[in-house]
Amino acid sequence: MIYADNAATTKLSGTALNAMLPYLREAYGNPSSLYSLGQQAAEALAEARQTVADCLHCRPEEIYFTSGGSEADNQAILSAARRGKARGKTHIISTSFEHHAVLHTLQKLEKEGFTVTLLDVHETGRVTPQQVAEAITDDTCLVTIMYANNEIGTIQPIADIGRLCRERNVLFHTDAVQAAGHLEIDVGRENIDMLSLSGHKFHGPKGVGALYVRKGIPLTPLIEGGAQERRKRAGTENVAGIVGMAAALKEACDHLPEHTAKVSALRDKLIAGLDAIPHGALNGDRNHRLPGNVSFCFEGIEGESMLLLLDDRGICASSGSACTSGSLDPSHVLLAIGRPHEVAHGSLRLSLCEENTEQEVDVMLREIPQVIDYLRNMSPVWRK
Amino acid sequence: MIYADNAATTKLSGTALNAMLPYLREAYGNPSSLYSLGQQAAEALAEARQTVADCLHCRPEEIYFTSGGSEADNQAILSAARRGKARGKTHIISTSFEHHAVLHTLQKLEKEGFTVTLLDVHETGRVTPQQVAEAITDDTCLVTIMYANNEIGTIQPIADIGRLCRERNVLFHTDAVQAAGHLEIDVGRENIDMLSLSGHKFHGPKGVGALYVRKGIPLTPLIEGGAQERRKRAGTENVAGIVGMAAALKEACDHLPEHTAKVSALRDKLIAGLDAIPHGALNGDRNHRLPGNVSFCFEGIEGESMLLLLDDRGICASSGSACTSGSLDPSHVLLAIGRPHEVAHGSLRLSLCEENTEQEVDVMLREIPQVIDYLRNMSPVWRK
Amino acid sequence: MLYSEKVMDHFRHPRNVGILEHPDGVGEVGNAKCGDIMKIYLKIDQDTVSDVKFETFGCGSAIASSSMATEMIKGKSLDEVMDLTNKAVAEALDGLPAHKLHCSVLAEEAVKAALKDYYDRHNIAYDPKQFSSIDCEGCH
Amino acid sequence: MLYSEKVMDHFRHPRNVGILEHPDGVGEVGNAKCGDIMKIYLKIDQDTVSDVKFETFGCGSAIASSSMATEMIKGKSLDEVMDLTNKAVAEALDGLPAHKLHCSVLAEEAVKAALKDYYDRHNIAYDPKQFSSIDCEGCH
Ligand SMILES: Cc1ncc(COP(=O)(O)O)c(C=O)c1O
Ligand SMILES: Cc1ncc(COP(=O)(O)O)c(C=O)c1O
Ligand code: FES
Ligand code: FES
Repeated sequence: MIYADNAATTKLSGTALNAMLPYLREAYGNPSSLYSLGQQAAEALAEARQTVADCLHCRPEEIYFTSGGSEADNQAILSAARRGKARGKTHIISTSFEHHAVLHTLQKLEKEGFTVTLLDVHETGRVTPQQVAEAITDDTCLVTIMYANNEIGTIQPIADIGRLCRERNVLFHTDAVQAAGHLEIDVGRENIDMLSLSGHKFHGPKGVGALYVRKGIPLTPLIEGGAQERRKRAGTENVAGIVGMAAALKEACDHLPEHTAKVSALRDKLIAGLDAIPHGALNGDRNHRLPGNVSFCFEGIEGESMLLLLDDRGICASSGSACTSGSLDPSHVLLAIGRPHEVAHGSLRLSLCEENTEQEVDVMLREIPQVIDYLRNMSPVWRK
Repeated sequence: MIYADNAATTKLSGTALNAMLPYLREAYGNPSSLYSLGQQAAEALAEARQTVADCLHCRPEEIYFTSGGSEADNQAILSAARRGKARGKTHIISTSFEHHAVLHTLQKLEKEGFTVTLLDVHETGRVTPQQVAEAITDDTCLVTIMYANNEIGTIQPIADIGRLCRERNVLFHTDAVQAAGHLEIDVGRENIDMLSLSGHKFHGPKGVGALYVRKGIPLTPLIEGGAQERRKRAGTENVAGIVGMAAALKEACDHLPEHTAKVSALRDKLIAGLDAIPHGALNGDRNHRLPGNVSFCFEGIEGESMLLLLDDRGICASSGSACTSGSLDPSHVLLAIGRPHEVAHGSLRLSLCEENTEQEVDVMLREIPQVIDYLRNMSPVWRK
Repeated sequence: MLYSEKVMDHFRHPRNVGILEHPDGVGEVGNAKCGDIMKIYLKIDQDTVSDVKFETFGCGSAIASSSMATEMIKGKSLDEVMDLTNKAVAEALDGLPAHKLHCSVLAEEAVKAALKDYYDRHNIAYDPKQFSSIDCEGCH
Repeated sequence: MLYSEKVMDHFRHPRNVGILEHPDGVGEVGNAKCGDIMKIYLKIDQDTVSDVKFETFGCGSAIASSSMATEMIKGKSLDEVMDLTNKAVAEALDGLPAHKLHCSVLAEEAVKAALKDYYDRHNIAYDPKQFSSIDCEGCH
């Protein structure tokens, strides 16, 4: 099997699993409990918090553990909006190709009376700092722009946007779910106020994430209850998951340059090979993209049938984002970069990690054109 | 070590861990992905949903997976409140000794203009259906009453309250976090509209829970984003956690009568032994209590020092609920059943499970009186 | 699996793929914007479907539905073709996921559109009400 | 661990627990409602603490703070006792968790209350301002 859907989720690393196992077996105490078994869990949480903080270059007390990237996005945005409203500011800036965890939260806020500006991301899949600068008004309480896009892998000019927001005194949140563990992130240097990440996108476990919130910025709980996470996120902590996420993030960050070199070489080879298919086009900027992201649109075919045939040939890939596969609409990301509806249906995302090999790339470059040919031959919209 | 804090959290069962491991190792696909690896995860979710539904005697499409009991409580209550508000009803009935996941959510709603009636739970730690009946008005949109209390273990007359709420056409939610896997629950027969549970309270993993919502009752998402959980709870699913929770719940439900018999015998022996300590008193009704719950107040001493000394003697116990241990205030539950502040500070909760033994009970009955004596001797408020 | 074995079989080995050089009727429904287009070619001899081919741009269930629909009408009388329902197509496939049922609707409509085209070309009278409007919005 | 080794040592093996039969000064602070009461008994010889005992109703850090505070004043001159601070008690214990710092405050206050009682009983003049009001609310 060739797993080329690492943007959807990743295989749990051995390091992460081994870090988790003690907390799934003997060290099962509740971190809120006084006795040693509980304090052992509390210490594991403290260490995990320090590890995550080290990777982001912040302080441990700026890290809040959540159940994943979606929860972190929801909480960050709602909290910033509450703070904005209290100050009479109800304008939020984002982009048209954010993850639904961001977009749907913004839609909810619009119903509550907030005004949302979604910046155009152009054919390149990138916003410019100028667009942000021009969109900021006296009423703006939040800029939320993803670090890197999950479908087309384009990386945004986060440091420049961060500087600008800091200068204009506007909160800046970034959904770094696709970036954490894959790109060097320094929340201080990049002037990021809030950042979301999710464990399972960098070989950590599913169902656990983190929210970084810069010291001094008030955070409102999304989940109310017990005193966990300094009263900002109630619920008995997923100790094993948190420990596993921290171990995976550390492993990813420790090997970042090495993995980046390896994975982007595979990516470039794959892109070069797929570029040869006629009536296909790479989605998003060629240079500012995640090391592992390959995203194409192929005319005349529909994504799902391509994926099923690739699955038959042992290749795990995706078309648009996995979490919208229940939907019939084409990806809002591909529409946002200007792909026509009929072309957006024919998208293919291959997302690589350091475990992929050159032989796998060769196999994909052999199989994918065959599948596309086969489907185009069956397609009434394809002029043979 | 004697682990007698199963109400705080439980040891993951071997069955649950074994059920989880494949999903932490090779079966790491995203359930939203089309290819086999993803569909394998999707099937695991479907099976887990069926298992949980079987245990509660409902349909799988009435089960929503969450990150734990707190999230389930928050979502159920906020969702019911939204529905109420849309119909012009803004009164909610609950009790004064709910978990903070409920109480804090209700406080949030009060700030939004809801009126909340917290019913008295008497010295017995139980509400009566009559109290509920009298509190319901035309403005009432929700009754939320816990199935069993987490600190003093008292079981509420859920079926009677359920019938009453159904007759009066008021939504009924119950926080069954302490009850699921420990008591026979039949949401249909008991007329429960919404029910929260949490995996780690019945030998499942931490950080995963479920919300039952009766078919036809609209549910509002708390976490917005992807299409997971039929669009009611976004975020990549914690597949391993969900599978583990389902396996643990099934195991608990399959052995319910047997475990209940064993654990309540241990409980009764422990209660009888501790009853002999002067100036101590059992908290909550003697009969309507969870099989594993033993809760006492001892005059003249403070809980934390008792716990630390018990920990030194290898006994894991709690004083009030674990999640409020960051607080200096005495337990709101003990105050709710009328314990004076100074007495509420001296509380001890021992919560047993089927893995506890009679020898362990004997050890506890030897050690606990010694610790209490020692501390009372040091106490200026204890008249020797 | 998302799809039944039957769906996967028809998806992997679609029957009657291709075009007919001199068809007696052709029907095309759906639209590329929605991601599904089906085109059915009919050859008709003595009020019987003597040959049928399809081309489909669409998801797995669209391809399987086309394949199954063509199998179901091949060799059948035009009256029998007229009785084809999307339900029958979905059932013959051992069911489709709820959000994919529209693909079987599309298959029924493509067959009917081809039949209507045959009637139109050959000036054969028919009751237009029998051919419900083929509308992309309808199946969402 | 929640507490330092030092705290746990003083909690497990508290020094100077008990009462003095004929104390020269007694101080009691805190209240049972809050879950912390400390009572300090002083024996004073020639302006020096010749003996000290304590009784405490409270958490681990309250017991450890009482124990440490009594150790810190035993054998010390009354001027030195007057200089005892809660900070010094907490530091001597290698620190306390933030929400437990009030226990060291209580220990300082109990010692000062006992000293004040000694002055009062023996009609020794002192500056009342030196003895800040001992108030349960203050430390929350
Ligand atoms: C009665 C009750 N409700 C809710 C919760 C919250 O569950 P969790 O900590 O899993 O979110 C708990 C336990 O902590 C509980 O005992
Ligand atoms: C950019 C982005 N944001 C948010 C999420 C949501 O993360 P999770 O599914 O872990 O909640 C994802 C992935 O699903 C993502 O790719
Ligand atoms: S999706 Fe286009 S016809 Fe239904
Ligand atoms: S808690 Fe009572 S004195 Fe501080």
